[in-house]
Amino acid sequence: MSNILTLLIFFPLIAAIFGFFVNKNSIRVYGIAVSAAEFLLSLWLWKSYDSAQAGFQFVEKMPLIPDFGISYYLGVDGISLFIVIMATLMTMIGIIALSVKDGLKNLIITLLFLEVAMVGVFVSLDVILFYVFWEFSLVPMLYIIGAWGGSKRVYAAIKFFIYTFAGSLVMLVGILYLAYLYYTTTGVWSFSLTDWYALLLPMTVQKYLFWAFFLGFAIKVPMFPFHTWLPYAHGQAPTVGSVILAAVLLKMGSYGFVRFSLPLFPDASVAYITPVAVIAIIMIIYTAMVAYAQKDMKQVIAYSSISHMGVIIIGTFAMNAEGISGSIFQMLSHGIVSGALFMLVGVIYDRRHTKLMSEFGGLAKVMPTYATIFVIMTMASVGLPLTIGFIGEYLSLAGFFKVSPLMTVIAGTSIIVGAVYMLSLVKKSFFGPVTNPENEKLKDLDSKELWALIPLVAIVVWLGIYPKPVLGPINNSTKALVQLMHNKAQTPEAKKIILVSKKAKEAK
Amino acid sequence: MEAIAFYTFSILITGLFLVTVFSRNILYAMSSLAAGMVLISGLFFIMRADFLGAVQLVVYSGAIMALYAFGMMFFDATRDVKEKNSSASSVFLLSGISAVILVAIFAAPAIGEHIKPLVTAAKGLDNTQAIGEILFTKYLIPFEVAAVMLLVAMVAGIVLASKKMDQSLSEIYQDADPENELKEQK
Amino acid sequence: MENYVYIALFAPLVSSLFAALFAQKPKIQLVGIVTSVLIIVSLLASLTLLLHIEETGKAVSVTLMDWIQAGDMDIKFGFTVDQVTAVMMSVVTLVSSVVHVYSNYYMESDRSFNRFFSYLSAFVFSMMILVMSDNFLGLFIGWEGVGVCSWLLIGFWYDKKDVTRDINPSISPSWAANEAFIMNRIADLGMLVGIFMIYWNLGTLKYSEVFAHLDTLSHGMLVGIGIALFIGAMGKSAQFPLHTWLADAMEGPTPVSALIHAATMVTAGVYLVIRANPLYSQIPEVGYFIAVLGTFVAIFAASMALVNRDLKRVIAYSTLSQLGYMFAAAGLGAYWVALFHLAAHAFFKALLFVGAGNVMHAMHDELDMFKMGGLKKQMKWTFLYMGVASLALSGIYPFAGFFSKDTILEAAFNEHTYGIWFVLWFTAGLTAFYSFRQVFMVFFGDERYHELGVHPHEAKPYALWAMAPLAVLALIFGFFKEDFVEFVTKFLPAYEMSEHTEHMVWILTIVTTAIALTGIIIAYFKYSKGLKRNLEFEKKNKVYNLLINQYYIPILYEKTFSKPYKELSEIAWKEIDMEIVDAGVDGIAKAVKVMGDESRKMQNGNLSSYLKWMVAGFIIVTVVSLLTVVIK
Amino acid sequence: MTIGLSHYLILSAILFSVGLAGVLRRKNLLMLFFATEIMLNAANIAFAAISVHIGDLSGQMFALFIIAIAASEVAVGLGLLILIYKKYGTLDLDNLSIMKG
Repeated sequence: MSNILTLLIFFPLIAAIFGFFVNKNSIRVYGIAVSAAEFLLSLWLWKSYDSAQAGFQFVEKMPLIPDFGISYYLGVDGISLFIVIMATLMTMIGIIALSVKDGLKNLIITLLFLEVAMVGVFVSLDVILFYVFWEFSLVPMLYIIGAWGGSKRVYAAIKFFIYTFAGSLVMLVGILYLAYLYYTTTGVWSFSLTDWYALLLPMTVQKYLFWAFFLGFAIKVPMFPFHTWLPYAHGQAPTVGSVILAAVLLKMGSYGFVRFSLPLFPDASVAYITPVAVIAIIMIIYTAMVAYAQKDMKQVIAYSSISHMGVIIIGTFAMNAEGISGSIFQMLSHGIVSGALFMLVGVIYDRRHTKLMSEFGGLAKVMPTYATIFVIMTMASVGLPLTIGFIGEYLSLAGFFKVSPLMTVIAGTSIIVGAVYMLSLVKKSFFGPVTNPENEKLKDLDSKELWALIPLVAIVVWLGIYPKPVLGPINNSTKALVQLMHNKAQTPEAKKIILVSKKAKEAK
Repeated sequence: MEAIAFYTFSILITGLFLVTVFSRNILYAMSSLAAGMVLISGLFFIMRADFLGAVQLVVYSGAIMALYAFGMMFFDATRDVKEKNSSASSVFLLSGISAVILVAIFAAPAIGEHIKPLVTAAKGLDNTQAIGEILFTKYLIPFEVAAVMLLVAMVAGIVLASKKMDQSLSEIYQDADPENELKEQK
Repeated sequence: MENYVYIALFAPLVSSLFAALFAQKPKIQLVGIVTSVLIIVSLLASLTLLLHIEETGKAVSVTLMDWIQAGDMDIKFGFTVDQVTAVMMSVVTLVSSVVHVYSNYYMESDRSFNRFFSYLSAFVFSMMILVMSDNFLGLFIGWEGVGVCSWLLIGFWYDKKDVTRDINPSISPSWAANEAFIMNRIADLGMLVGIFMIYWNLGTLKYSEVFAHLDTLSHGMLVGIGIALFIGAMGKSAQFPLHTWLADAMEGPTPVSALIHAATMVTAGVYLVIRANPLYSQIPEVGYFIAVLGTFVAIFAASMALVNRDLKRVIAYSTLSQLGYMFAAAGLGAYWVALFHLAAHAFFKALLFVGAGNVMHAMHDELDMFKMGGLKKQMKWTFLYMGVASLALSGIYPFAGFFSKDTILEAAFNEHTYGIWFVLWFTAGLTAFYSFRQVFMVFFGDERYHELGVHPHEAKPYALWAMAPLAVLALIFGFFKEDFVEFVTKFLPAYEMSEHTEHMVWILTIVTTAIALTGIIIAYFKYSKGLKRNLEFEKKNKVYNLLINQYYIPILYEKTFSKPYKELSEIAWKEIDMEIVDAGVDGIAKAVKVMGDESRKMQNGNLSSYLKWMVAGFIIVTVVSLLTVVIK
Repeated sequence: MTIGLSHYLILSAILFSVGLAGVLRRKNLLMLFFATEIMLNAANIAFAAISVHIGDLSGQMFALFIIAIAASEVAVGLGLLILIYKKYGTLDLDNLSIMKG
């Protein structure tokens, strides 16, 4: 089965097209079946993945426009494998938990298209292909927010689209310039990432390219001060939109840093650790404060996403295997945890059609199961050991500690400020007496919602206790990445900071 | 001799065209334009582009100006044209600047040294013969296309000029009833 | 022996999960029984291990599985049971067993009976991880785990609503729970930083490897690690300035206060310092700081306990004070003394709390001691238990506290830190005073509870029986001091008193006992008979107000941290995020739109102006292209 | 003093500018047409001059085609002008701003 990646990309596409001919009444079952099949396919990918190897696997390469070196080039390694699985998982869970009544058919088809784009982004090894999927992912999301969103959905959707689009255009310029550089140095055109990895760029060029790519990724992540599209998008998007936006789409930005910025521009990345880390620290603390000030449950979680992404960025720029593995693991953990939290907020929104915390209070008494799951996810979100949230956060911070202890201490306040806003959210919504009579007769989770949430709870606990099956492959690939960066680094500073782990050294 | 002719023609042409551009009376304008065209053909003759000069005389001064003259019958041509030239200064500024730029470009020594002939005229032929030669060999297809274009333009001119006011073509065909026309005439 | 390790560790987990199955169901008595039995199983396994280690003198180590492997970091779920751990395990499971059994009585009519046992067992599991782990990160799991269980249990009665500080100084259970969690998190950051320092300097987090290679580190680094870890310990053990949460944590059910906020969790900080003794013995200056801070907390907390009217808060402050004693001992290098006091304190303090629970039940959750009095008649056994516990706490021979507290004072004297000795000595007097003030106010004097219309009753017999082991231990534990020393000094450094101190011991003992007795006597005269609140005094006296308001520290924290943080958050959101960042983004969009609107005016439909624009454009393009030619 | 290419080109430029001024200044559509003719003729002069100067007939061919195009333009343009005049009763551009954006 060598074409598994192609299958993984195009199966939802074909299914989506067939979806147009499916009866309205059976579309939900169809959607669940397709996304489940896709998820199983991605699990199979994991099963066939050779964890011991660090490089790209299941590689497919087929020239598309040979004159310009553009090819259909796919492959996964430990870094992308699990993000792909998470994307398919969250799509499936999102579809299972759908509570939309109007236009369900179109929504499911749109979600399947979105899945194509998401999987495509993470398995593309050709930069043009990557860029195409990257941009393509905006369109279904635009529809999801703009068509099924709240009252200000059009504003939010357009803001989301134009903002991220503007960022990625700058990145496109960077991509084209880099391709041109590749052409001038080697004499052939190529857009394949593995070719680019071999390219040694002078520091002056790296600087410009770093910032060009940075802008594209930073808006997607989103990093301060480019983050303001996110609260609107989350605030207006339907539950499933928020789930996928938080779980997968944001990860495209942080994945981009790991996949492009670090290995392509190791010297520039090292040179800019401080400004990037400062931005990340601002993200962590500032957005945590903003989250604390929110009145709306969903906005709290939206801002908390930004705060958590700050930790991911810190880990990415740690320049050692601990930090980068941690940041990738944190991407997964944040995807699952914030996805689940958004889903939980969606549950209460379906019942009460409001997300304001002041409307609630004492929900724990009325909806005990709901409260239990919410608290578990809260604990995962604040990084409690033995939940998925701890490992990523711990490794990210541990990794960055090597680079700058002081900044790590400041960034580490995330464990405090994170607890502040999450616990106050829990307290305001779940604790205290039931003050609002409308809340007295709320139904606890129904079976559909349980089916969507229980697997996430299971994953949160399982990966918190035994992360090895996931962390192992990530770690292998990360070590190889760090080794590559170390070898490529030209400035002495970069050589020093990019830390090849001892075990990798000994193996050599 | 050549210089005298050139300058005479140049000054006259420029003056006549200026009259065209600035005259209030449309008849003056048209007459001076026609005169200018004639004089341009003189320039062509000086350059020994005889055929072009002839065409200029025949087509421009003859056909086109006659067309204008006929066209003007539709308008009230004797009346002075009333125009609001609110921003004359900007007009002169823009055209002045472009004049300066164009002159500067053409006066620049770089021009003329880098132009190489693509199709050299066959030796021993006079201008008209040479043009005939090239027109029916290299430029045959454009020539034919130009002919078609002229035909189309002719048809278009006729149709447009004969169209009734305030009505679309389809309406005209619907109304193509002799009785209606009679009523209208009355 | 490995199996016993696993049984001791996982029996509480099984217990917790079992209870969790029925968490949303109404009370099932079976849940209480099963969980208690499982915790007792864990106790038996722990005792077996204790005996085994006593016999062989060797630690039992097991590795369960890999946990985190990234880069060079390789962390396993490894557990090791050595002398210190065995003592801790035994103490924890013993107190837990008592509290579990007792909770069957205390929570018997609570709506969330099953849920309570689930949380309580989960706490025991976390605590076991904390003490049994063989590496710092495993310790951190337990560290955070007990934090969460504490959060859940303090906020157990989550549906109480927030009230002002005047009515209830802890505001509400859920508020107190959040305060405890967040304050602990602040300290946990310090701990995490300490862990990072250890990892990047030594490449491992395993105790045995870390402590074996400490000499490779510079002194400055050791100090850094020592301080960072101690910050973690300060949070969990509620040392100043992170102490306010402990008194507020009394919002939880009383068995919780007994187990978590007296006997076990709060001593985790002491355990950490004891565990890291190879580190702290290399950095005496940090140790001295710890001792001074501990001493300060001892007297600081004791002073607050002097005036408080709230039954549980008095015990909470006394816990705080005793933790200060432990830190003083550990800081001075007398690690086994700290551990000994830890164990003894766990027994009598848990007993005291559980006794307070009985009183609360009898008084229908009334906590104001001024409304009690004369309960001795109705609650003979409880009186007895609390009397024993208070005697132990005051350090009266032959109770456990006498041995442990005296040894701490001796150690302080032995180190020639006479200041510390004096303060601790004076605090011993205060301790005796407030302990017996409490006993006298509750059990002696006129029966003020009649005004409330309650009819006090003694606790059920099985609850009283359950308390018996603690009472017995509070009585006799001191006599095991020699055995204890012999046992733990196989692992911990022995702490020998100098000859000079040996000579002084009996004088010191007499002096200490004297001040304790003085305290008791003063309390007797002041509180054992007719008692009336002196409202005038309470209003006017500045010292009283300072103490009753906890030195105004909670208010200070609220004014300097919580409120500004909240206000700053509002500003960050409304002013910065909305007005600057987002408005900037929208501003760019608006600028583009305005540009479009403005340039649309060019499109006025007039051909002449179009032509003018066209020519202007032509001129610009030609000029630019000309310029580029010229410049080249 | 011989007359070179530059002379013709400069003359052409001047005439073009005169035409341009007309195009910009006049508001009467018919006068605009006249001005356009002037510009076309200016271009023709330049073409012819260069053609003669380098001995390449292409320039003259272009001039020829320009004349042809001018003829068609006048034919169609005048037809349209008549239509506009019939419809609006004026050829003044200021009164014809129906293409307002």
